Amino acid sequence: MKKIINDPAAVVAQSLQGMAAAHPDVLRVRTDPAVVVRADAPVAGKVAVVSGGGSGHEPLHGGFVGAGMLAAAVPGAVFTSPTPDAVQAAIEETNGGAGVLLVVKNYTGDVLNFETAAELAGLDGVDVRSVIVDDDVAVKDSTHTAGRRGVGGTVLLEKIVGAAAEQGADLDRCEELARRVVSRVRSMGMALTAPTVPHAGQPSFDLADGEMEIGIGIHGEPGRARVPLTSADDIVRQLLEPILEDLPFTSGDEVLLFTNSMGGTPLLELYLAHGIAERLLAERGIRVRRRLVGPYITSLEMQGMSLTLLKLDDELTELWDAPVHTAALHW
Amino acid sequence: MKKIINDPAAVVAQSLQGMAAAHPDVLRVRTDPAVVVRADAPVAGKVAVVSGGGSGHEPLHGGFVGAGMLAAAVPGAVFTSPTPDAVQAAIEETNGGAGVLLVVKNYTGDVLNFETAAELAGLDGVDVRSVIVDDDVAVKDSTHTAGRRGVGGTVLLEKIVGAAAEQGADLDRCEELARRVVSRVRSMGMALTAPTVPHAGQPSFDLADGEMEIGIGIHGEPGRARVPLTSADDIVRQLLEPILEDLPFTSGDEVLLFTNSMGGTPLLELYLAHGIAERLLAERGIRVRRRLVGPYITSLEMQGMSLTLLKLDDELTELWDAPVHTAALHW
Amino acid sequence: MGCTAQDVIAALRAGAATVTEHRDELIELDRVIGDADHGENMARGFRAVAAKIDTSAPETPGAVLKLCATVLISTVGGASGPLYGTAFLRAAAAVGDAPELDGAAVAKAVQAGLEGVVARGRAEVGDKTMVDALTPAVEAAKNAAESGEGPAKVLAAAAEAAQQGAEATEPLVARKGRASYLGERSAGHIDPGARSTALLLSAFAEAAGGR
Amino acid sequence: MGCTAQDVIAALRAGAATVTEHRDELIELDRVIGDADHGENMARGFRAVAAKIDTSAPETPGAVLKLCATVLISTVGGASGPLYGTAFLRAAAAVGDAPELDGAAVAKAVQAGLEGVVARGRAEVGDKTMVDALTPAVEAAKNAAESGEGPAKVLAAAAEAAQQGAEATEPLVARKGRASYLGERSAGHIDPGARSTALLLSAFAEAAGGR
Ligand SMILES: Nc1ncnc2c1ncn2[C@@H]1O[C@H](COP(=O)(O)OP(=O)(O)O)[C@@H](O)[C@H]1O
Ligand SMILES: Nc1ncnc2c1ncn2[C@@H]1O[C@H](COP(=O)(O)OP(=O)(O)O)[C@@H](O)[C@H]1O
Ligand SMILES: [Mg+2]
Ligand SMILES: [Mg+2]
Ligand SMILES: [Mg+2]
Ligand SMILES: [Mg+2]
Repeated sequence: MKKIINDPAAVVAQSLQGMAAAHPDVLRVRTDPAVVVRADAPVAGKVAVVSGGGSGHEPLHGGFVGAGMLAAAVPGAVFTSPTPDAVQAAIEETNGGAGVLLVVKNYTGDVLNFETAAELAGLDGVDVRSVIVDDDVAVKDSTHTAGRRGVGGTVLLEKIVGAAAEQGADLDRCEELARRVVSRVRSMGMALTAPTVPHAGQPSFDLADGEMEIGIGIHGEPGRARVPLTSADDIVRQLLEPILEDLPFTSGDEVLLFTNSMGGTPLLELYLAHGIAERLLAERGIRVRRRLVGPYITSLEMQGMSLTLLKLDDELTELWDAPVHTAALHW
Repeated sequence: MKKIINDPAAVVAQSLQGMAAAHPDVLRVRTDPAVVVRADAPVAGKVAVVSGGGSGHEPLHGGFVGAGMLAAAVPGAVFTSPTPDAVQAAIEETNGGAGVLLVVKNYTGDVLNFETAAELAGLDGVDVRSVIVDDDVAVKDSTHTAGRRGVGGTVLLEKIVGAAAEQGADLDRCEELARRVVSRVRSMGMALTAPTVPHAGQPSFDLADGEMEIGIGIHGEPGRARVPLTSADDIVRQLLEPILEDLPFTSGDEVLLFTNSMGGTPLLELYLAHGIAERLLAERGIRVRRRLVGPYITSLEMQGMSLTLLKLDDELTELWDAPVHTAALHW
Repeated sequence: MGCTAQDVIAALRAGAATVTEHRDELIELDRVIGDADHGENMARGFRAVAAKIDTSAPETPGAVLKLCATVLISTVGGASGPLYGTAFLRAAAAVGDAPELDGAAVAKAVQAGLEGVVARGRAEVGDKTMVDALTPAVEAAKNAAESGEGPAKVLAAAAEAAQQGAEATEPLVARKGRASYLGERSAGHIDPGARSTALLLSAFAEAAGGR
Repeated sequence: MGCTAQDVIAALRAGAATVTEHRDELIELDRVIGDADHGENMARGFRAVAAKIDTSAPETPGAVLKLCATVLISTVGGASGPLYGTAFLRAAAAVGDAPELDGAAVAKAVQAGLEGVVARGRAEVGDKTMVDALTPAVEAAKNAAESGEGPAKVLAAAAEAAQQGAEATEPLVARKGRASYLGERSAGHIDPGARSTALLLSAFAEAAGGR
């Protein structure tokens, strides 16, 4: 295992220390349990949008804490959802009296731990709502299974709902907006290499030269299928088509296109893939109105990418454009 | 070789297409020769700060094109400095009548190609100056050698001088500021893995498990020494000490600390390393007034990091804080 | 003959020892069809349980189980944290404040644990989860208790059935938990949570029999 | 007997063929002590030279060399682009507008090329660069020309000396170019630019002798 770390068990805590040092104007880090909180929390009278999950997906979620996006992020151990008491601590730190919206990626662990925290905070009289993000079209949706994973759509949702909260939207409206984003966003990812979880010490899967995993998530779980590594043109097509079919997205739609690196794929390749996606969408008459390109929801050092498409309307577009002041997104 | 590309020979051109698609409000891309130009260039009456070099270091330099930073970036083939005609094209596209400052990283190829372009543009009556960045303390400085490499300091210089140009500083002042930054900035890097140049198809060097290269540059050249992989605490110390000794930086100094990922090192590790650097500097009485943490000058997918320290004064600090509107830096 | 608070504490210590010992095996099982953290999660949680037991001294079996539950909930995270946490919480509720547990009480506790896991995780037998280990364990424990066996034998029967249940997850296609994302590719591997359930019950049985 | 524009064109075509053929070898040499692009740079540049020669038809040896220079300068980049470009530019200047080159003119052209490289790159013999191949090549070419040899023999002498010079870079510690960043670790490897110089001269010699 090749990593710049000290003790594998201390990675998350030590990384949070560094993050706090790097962004004193944006956020603060509270420890035991660990929570990343925006510097000026709680903001009186505003809804606090709170998210979290296992670490290893940086900048998600801590990098999105700050004005116009998340009030707090709850980082678990690497790839392990945080415990309810950590989520409760985040709720306590950020509740400004207007309620708290929990943004939960649809993984059994996240759902259960956040649910428990919401219940407990509800008992304390805090108005807490949860929205579950499940945008990964690689996973067949079914009531008999754990359902789809929450992936890239989470970033877009956090930005948009965070902007609404910053503008003073109440909890009902924030919740409605969040559900609207969930209903209009779809993603799919692929990997060229596997990540190595620090406490595991070896790659999460073994992939031969000339192979790729298609339909992967963000936790180093293998994907739906192992297929031969092909050209960027073909890879982008393999990611985009299931997304377009699923919602579906059709000619005339206006979208936000989010081309995401899983961590190890450099910008040189990512922009190349983004250009292909733009071209394929143009060919289908789908208009890309906004875009986000970069490593925003990652899986440690995994090489690979995901595409996320959000069907925009004017309101979502305005909220996307609204100012944001976080470590990872800033405009 | 595992990359999301089509033809290795077309990587840079296709990547630039995607970049243009991704950031229409910030930049445009001109082809044959390839130049990334800020959307509103030429800006009349303002100095154009232009940089460039081999591709594969993204977001450097194209990601720094835009208001408050670079007027243009000239991307060569991967790890190959661009040709003089490309630099000339950038000068033509951006010269707003107040002259052009070329920011050149100190590599033989970059120096020769930019020098030639400057000469030719000078013949056309454009006031062109060049500043050479050579901040890498891993390389022994000597008049008998190629001298030190330009690395992380380049990013800081481009931001600071770009801000001055945006504020209307004249060419003399931009040049003076650039030289001031060069005289006050030092860097050092290390690698856990090697990058793979697309047209070469195999890693630039072979590094066993449990080994790291210390004193590397940004082109996949091996470093000064191959040593056992140690703890993050020790790695950061090995990078920081030669930097501190070189300038030297001493107690009471105020600095900008730039903790840079070489591409493949995830934020989780990078923040961890950043926290250690902050602590070591605090122990020495050096005050970190500003910081930049992320993958800003990379070497394709190489895992590793570099540290850059810039001795600040009030003027440099103000220019660092000034607004910037590029693909990679935005505030 | 019955199982006291001290016995439950000893059982949990044995459980902590076994998940620590099998940490890498559980990580490896989870690496193949999940996210490579189950062994780390269980080791972290039970290390905390063992530490907490050392400093507090709950006086009834139920209080010990409840303490274990709350420590697991606040230290494990992931899917297994709330699931095991709820299992121990329900087991605690099932045994009430009895000072000693007989075989029947132990069997009831195991059953309450399963019900807790199902209530939270909504998995059915055959979904390739810890439910596939717990369900036969409940059945075996009940039969042993009905034959008049004491805690040690009841737990031994449960452990054996759980291990068989865990092994039987191997050919299954997962429908719950992280392995479900793999679809057909999840077949051919034992579920890590089912395996940890079998390991824990086996450690409890040994501790109970070792008096 | 003398070397015409057509001969120079043929020599450059042979040069293009040889750097294409040895592209991977040059990449590998540069990978070990540089940045793995020298073979790609040379192949790209000379491919462009060959293409340009096909479409334009310079009428003197000097004009061919100048065309080669400008194409290299605008397509190679890196350190080798301006260095080789300047070499050919100076060679072109040295031969003026003579319609044919004899052995002495060829030797003067090689010498002018070296002077161009040194003027731009400021490397000395022993710095582990293409100068280490060109310097003995100039000496050998001059001797051959002084013995009255024609272009083919002059180039053959230059090529052989260049190859020896290239091989002699192996033990050297680089002081110029990218390999200098490696310090002592640069020893033990042949300099890629010295090797490409030897390859080009050898192709030129063969083309000149092959009439
Ligand atoms: N819905 C569920 N019901 C019962 N058990 C489940 C469920 N989801 C997951 N599990 C169990 O949890 C185990 C995984 O635990 P762990 O790896 O610690 O958490 P995570 O899946 O969040 O990484 C699985 O092997 C499975 O036995
Ligand atoms: N200052 C110099 N003088 C002469 N030759 C040099 C000098 N610097 C580099 N070279 C030559 O250039 C070669 C490298 O060329 P190339 O790999 O194409 O460019 P780069 O080093 O920019 O990647 C070296 O092997 C060396 O022979
Ligand atoms: Mg997990
Ligand atoms: Mg190069
Ligand atoms: Mg797991
Ligand atoms: Mg090179």
